This record gives sequence, C-alpha cells and structure tokens, in this order.
Amino acid sequence: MNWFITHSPALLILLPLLAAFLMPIIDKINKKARNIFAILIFIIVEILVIILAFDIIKNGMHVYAIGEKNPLQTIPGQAAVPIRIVLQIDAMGIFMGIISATVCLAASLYSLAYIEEGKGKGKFYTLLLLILVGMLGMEFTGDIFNLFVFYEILSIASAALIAYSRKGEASEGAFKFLVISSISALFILFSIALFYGQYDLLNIAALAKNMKYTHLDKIALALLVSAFAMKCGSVPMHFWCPDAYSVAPSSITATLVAGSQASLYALFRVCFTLYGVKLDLQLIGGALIIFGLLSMFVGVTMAIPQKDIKRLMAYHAISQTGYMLLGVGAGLYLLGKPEFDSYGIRAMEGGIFHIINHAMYKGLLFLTAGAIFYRLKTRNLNEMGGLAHRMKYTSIFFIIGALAIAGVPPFNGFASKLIIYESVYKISPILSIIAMLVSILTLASFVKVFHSAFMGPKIHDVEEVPKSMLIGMGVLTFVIIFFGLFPGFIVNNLVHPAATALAEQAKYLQAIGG
Amino acid sequence: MIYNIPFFTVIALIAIGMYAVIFKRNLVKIAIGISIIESGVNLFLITLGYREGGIAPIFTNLPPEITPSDIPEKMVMPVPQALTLTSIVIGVAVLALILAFIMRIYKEYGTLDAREVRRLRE
Amino acid sequence: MYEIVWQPIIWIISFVVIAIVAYIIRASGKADYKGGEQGKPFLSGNEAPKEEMHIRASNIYWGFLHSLKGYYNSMKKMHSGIINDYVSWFILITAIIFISLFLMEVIK
Amino acid sequence: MKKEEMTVIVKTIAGVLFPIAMIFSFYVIMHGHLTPGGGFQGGAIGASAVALLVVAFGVKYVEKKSSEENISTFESIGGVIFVLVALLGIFISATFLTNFLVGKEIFGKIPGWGEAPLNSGGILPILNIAVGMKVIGGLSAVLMIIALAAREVEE
Repeated sequence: MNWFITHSPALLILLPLLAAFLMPIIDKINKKARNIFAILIFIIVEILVIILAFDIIKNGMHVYAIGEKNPLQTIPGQAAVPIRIVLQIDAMGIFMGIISATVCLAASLYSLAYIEEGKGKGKFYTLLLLILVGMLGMEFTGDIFNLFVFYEILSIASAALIAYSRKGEASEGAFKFLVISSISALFILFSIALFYGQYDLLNIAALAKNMKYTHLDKIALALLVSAFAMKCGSVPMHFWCPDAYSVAPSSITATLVAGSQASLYALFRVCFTLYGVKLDLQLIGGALIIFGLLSMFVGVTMAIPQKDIKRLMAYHAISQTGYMLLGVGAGLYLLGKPEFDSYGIRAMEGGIFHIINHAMYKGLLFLTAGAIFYRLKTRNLNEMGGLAHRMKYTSIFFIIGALAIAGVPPFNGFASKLIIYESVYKISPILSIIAMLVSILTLASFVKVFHSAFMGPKIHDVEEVPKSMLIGMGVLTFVIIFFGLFPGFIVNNLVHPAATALAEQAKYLQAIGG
Repeated sequence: MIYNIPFFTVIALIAIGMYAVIFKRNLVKIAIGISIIESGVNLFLITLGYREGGIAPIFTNLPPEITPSDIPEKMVMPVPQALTLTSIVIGVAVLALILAFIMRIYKEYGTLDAREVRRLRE
Repeated sequence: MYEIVWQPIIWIISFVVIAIVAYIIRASGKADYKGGEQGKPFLSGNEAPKEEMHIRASNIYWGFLHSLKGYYNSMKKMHSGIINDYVSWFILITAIIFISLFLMEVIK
Repeated sequence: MKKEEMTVIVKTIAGVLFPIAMIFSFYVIMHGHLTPGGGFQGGAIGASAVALLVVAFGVKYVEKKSSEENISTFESIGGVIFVLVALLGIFISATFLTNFLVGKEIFGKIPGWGEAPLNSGGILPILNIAVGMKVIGGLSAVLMIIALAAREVEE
C-alpha cells in the first residue's frame, strides 16, 4: 500500500497508457475480452484515484521525480534546480483527477452498447484511454512542458474521436476543433519557450519562485490565458464548442466536457500558481470575471433557439463554464486582500464545486441525448415527441440532469450556484443578478427540451435503451443526488482543500526545494 | 545583430502562418499555415538553445582542442533540442490528422472552400 | 471549516408533503370517471390529429425570440461557422489581453 | 482508373533503395544514444522507405505484403515495450524510467578497450528501439491509410 501511494502519480498515468497500447493486441485476439479489459482499466483507475485522494486530503501534497533514485528528491544531487520531470499532485489536481476518471468510467460503460461493435471499436477504446491519459497528465504534472505534451495528447485523441462516426458533419467539427486547438497549443509552446529563454527552467514551482514578471512574462501570460480560456470554451472564443460537441458520439461529448475542464484547471494553475500574487490581479481576475459573464449570458441565450439537442446542450456547457470562471475569477480578483479570507475563498469554492457538479450533470445530459439519438437516429428536436411513454428511465435521468443544471434544489447544481450567488454578491450585486437570470433562462430552455422531446402523444414507437447505457447514466445520477443531499460533506472534505491548495501558492512552491 | 536574425525569422514565419490561417479560405492552405507557425515556434525554441562557445553533448565527436576537464562546463544541455523534437513529433501527428479530416471533408462536401464548409453554424 | 451549505432535508420533507397533498386531491376524484369528449384535444373547434397535438420545439418561445430579434441577428452573424473567423476571434482576444496588460503598466 | 504503378526504372531503383534506407534507419535507431538521432529520426527514415514503396509500387502492393492492421499491431508492440521497460524501473530499481541497466555489463566490456561496458546507454537503446518500432509503424500506417483514402476519393 505504501509502495503504491509513493508511485501512484506515475502509475495512474501509466496504467491507461499501457492499456491503450495493449488494446490493439487484445482486440486482435478477442473482441469480448477487449471490452472487459477496457472497463476494468477504467474501474481500476477510478479506485486508485480515490485512494490517492484520501491520502492527499489527509497527508498533503505528493511529488514524484521521474528517474530519480529517491522519488521525493526533486532536485538531483549535482544540480541547483529541478531538471527532472516532476509530477506534483495537490488537492486541486486530485480533485480534477476524480472528475476525469469518473466521467471516463461512465462514458466507457455507456459506449459498450452505444458504439456499434465493429472494426473501429478497439481504436475507440484506445483513444478513450489516451484521453484519460491526457487529462490525468495535465492535472498531475508539475512541469510546464509536460503540460503542453499532455494537452496535445488530449486534443489529438479528442479530435480523432469527434470524427469517429465518419459521416456527415463529423469531420467538419473535428477539423475546426483540431485547427483551433493546435494553434492554441502553439501559443502555449511559444510561451514555454519564453520562460525557458529567461529562466532556463521548465518546472512550474521553480519558475514561480524565480518569476520576475518582465515584459516577456506578460506576453507569455496573455498567450497562456487566452489559449486555455479558448480551450475551456469561454465566449467569444467558444465557436468550436457547439460544432465539436454536437457531432461527437455522446459518450465522447461527456469526456470532451471533462477535457475542457482540464484546460480550465490549467488556466487556474497558471494564474494562481505560476504567476500568483505577482500578477495584475485586478486585471486578470477582472478578465476572468468578464469572460465568465459573457460566457454565461451568450451561452444561454444562444441555447434557447437551438433545434439540435446536442448543440443546445453544448451552448449550456459554455454558459455553465461561465459560472466557474466567475467564481474562481472573483477569488483571483480578491487574492491577497483582507476580503479574500471572508468571501473570496467562498467564491472560489463555489466555482470549483461547480466544476465537479457540471461534469456530472452535463455528462448525464449528453448521455441522455445520446440515448435519444440511439433510438431515433436524429438530433433534431422538431422530430421528437412523446418519448416518455416508452423511455421511462431515460426521461427520469433527463429530468434529474435538467433540474440540476438549472439550479433547482435539492440537486447539486443548486448547492454550488448558491455559494457563487452569495459570495459574488459582495463584490457587486450585478454579478449575482446576472448569474440568477442565466439560471432562470437555463431552466426555460430545458423546459423546452423536455416538452418537445419527452412530452406529447406517442409519435415514435421506441424501446428503452440497453442496460449498459442505463448503468452509465445511473452512475452519474447517483453522484448528482449524493452531492445534492450532502453538499456540506463534499465542500468540507474535497472542495475546500482544493480551493485552499489553489490559493496558497507558497505551499506548492515549498514542495519543490531549491 | 547577427544573432538576432533567427528571431526576426521567427516573427516572420509566425506572421506568415497567421496570415494564412486567418485570410486564406482553402482548407489545405490553413493546414499549411499551421505548419508554418509551428516551424516558427520550433525555430524559436532551437534558437534559444544556442550558447556561445558551447559544444554539442556528444562524447564521440568532441573537437580536438577540448580537454576532458572542461567538458561539464562547455557542454550544452540539450533540453531545447529535446523540446523541439517532441514538438515536431506532435506536429507530424496533428498535420496527418488535419489532412485526413480535409480528405473526408472533400469527400463529403465536394469543396475545400472554408466559406462553404459550414453546415455547423449558429 | 464551514457550516453546512444548505439543508436538503427540509426540501425532501416539503417534497413528501406536497406529494401527499397531490395524492389526496387525486384520490378525492371520482373513481369511475373514464374520460370522453372533455379529455380530447381540440384545435379551433375541430378535433386535432395526433401529429398536430404536439407543439414542436421551434414553436416554443417564439415571442421571446421575436422580441429579441436584433440581438439574435447579430449573434447569428457572429457564429458564422467559418474556421478563419474562429481563429481571428481567438487572436483578437489574445491581442486585447496583451494590450491591456501593457496599458495597465503605463497607467501605473 | 489510372495506373498506380510507376515505370520499371522507378520500381527497380525503389527495390534497391528500400533495403539501404531500412538499414540506415536501423543504424540511426541503434546509435541513438551515441550520436545525433534516435528512435523518432530513424523511424522517420524507415517510414520514408515505406513511402518510397507506396509511391513506386502503389498502395495495394504494399498492403498485400503487410496489411494496415498488422502494422498497427507492430506499432502498439513498440508502445508496450516502451511502457513496460519504463515500468520495470519502478520494480527493479527506484522510480519510473530509472535507467536500471546503466553500468551493468550484460554484454561484457567494449572489445579492444576494456574499460566501459558495451551497453553504455543502459535502457536507452531499448527505449530507442521501441520508439523506432512505434514511429515506423505509426507513420507507415498513416501513409497507407491516407493513400488508400485518396484512392477512394479519386474514384
């Protein structure tokens, strides 16, 4: 056990990677074994992440120097700075890790039946495992170049899976996604080069320690903030989001949401840890708040007239990302001020709690949309109606997801939105008013979806979807209800440590000596 | 001055690539633009790795005037080269995937004009 | 550590109470009611066919969309679907952040 | 339907050049830890040799010799070797990717010099071979798939 805890940062990234490479070989031998193997790997990763999370919440941050004799020795004997690749997991990183692992598990269970058995399914699981590798790598790494590499793994694997269905507009959505994310990756690489040219360092903690906030650092900051904000889908750089989300297979759309949240994590990591208090806090915090408000408002208003069910949900994903940016941006705005301890940290908790809530209910909603698509073979809302007569479980799952996203108690969306409303009210009441208005519009647009898809006379003669899809949805529903009923438990044990880990830059830097 | 020339080239390459990505309507030209930006960034990385008076970290190819005692000081740490190589590898993968998508789009839409490849909008 | 964010128990109790009330109202109805003319949907006096009974998605919130026509038209122009526009928005935002970072310094 | 193969001159030259290019690719891969080069560079040379075959003989010919599926399996074997060798670092020595073979004389000493072990790179040559397998497999699979798809589009 102890041995495992020490090596877990590397093992968690390696296990899905090894499984991804083994997948084509197992696929050649037996098709059924391949499915079982994939599910097994996702379950094991989920369990390992949770074990590691318990340890990190209890004992604090984990570091792991790759290739060193002693994994905790981040600076080699002859050197003065960390030159090896260091994995560094704090409470925030493992919090995001739990999200990624859970969403991938649900997606893989759901894909068992949703993705047709055929030649490409082995490759599908390979790429899904690579997505998990990319997300976990981005969240666990302490090295900025490593962050770039995992970011690219994530985008390439996601792009390939967006085009998985290979017909119609799928390649168009994937093309747009890949073009814009590779340009953003090049921005990130350019800013890494700027850091390396100045400080000869790649380690995030060591860079933060030496950060002088020169002009070049400002260029790097602008590039990093805009690249990661683009990838998490904030308005006005969100255009790829509905295009890619609507054409991807539904289980992949759920993981794409988790992937965009990994970028959100990287954005927060850059702002809070890499630059920290040396930043123009008002400006960048304000920029995040403005991104958040724009995303919330434009996302939800664009969602209302949509006719494509997944496109509508994709716009909601944008608008919910706005809440996270608003909450954490408010925290960044107040960082270092006396108000931070009273309500700044609360705002950050709200934003961070919203990340996990959003991943769960948006994942669930995309999966229900996929269930509808699985039976009707259309995403057009105009052609739907009366599905609740036959697809009873799917409609119950949809209601729970819709109420959660609209912030109706007692589901989890309400818990996190309430924290955000309360805390940003103290910065400016207008922020909370807009947030509430957006919440109402969200409910309105989901009422539209529910009415047009599930209510009305029985037009289509359909059946309930297969069991494995229901199990995938059921996992997420359970989490939503659990989080909604015991928000205090989650906030105190998971979200509060994550928020403080993000806010306390000094602790992150101390873990790497030198 | 002579040492700044690579940096001007970097700026020129990135600007040309950006121009292609923003203003060219042909999908293949957009892919070429991304590739040019990438070359610019790679050139930037590799230029940063240049140290005056340093020697390449290859033991079998040492210049004759180097004595073994000043090897550790004079040898350059090949991190930028490693970074560039990684970025080239990633670039190959991205380019292959983009070209594959373009082929599928051409098959599906019968055109390569970005103004017509927009069934997904609003 | 903070106090509990909110009390879901109260909500659950209220849901249960509302459910009981709804059940009581339903149970007090006539048990032998079978439905008939009154239960059928009508469209301007005529009995509606099954397909037209259902209000389609694009008809919902028509008024809302009509009154905000100006906003939606500009938004539609923004979401053009052309990849070049996507990239130019991205680069524009980068430039704005960049310029405002330097303007802050000049102001200080 | 246009003719896929090229003239007999091109085919003969390609047949002669293919083994030479492959040997050069193996050289670059095997010497990755001593001289400039390594898994990716050598693999790229090997993949360009395959590209030569695809251009000269047509993609159908290459596919008949070795199908795309087999090449993908070859590629993933390379990946598995890399990860397993890297994992062995945890079990045999200290951490992930530890060079546990460095300084060990598993092949004896350098003949005629007799001071340093022959496998001076430790696990690096193994990793280079794994990367080389992956790159040769991956790039040739990409080339072949694009060539096959291009045929489809033309038809």
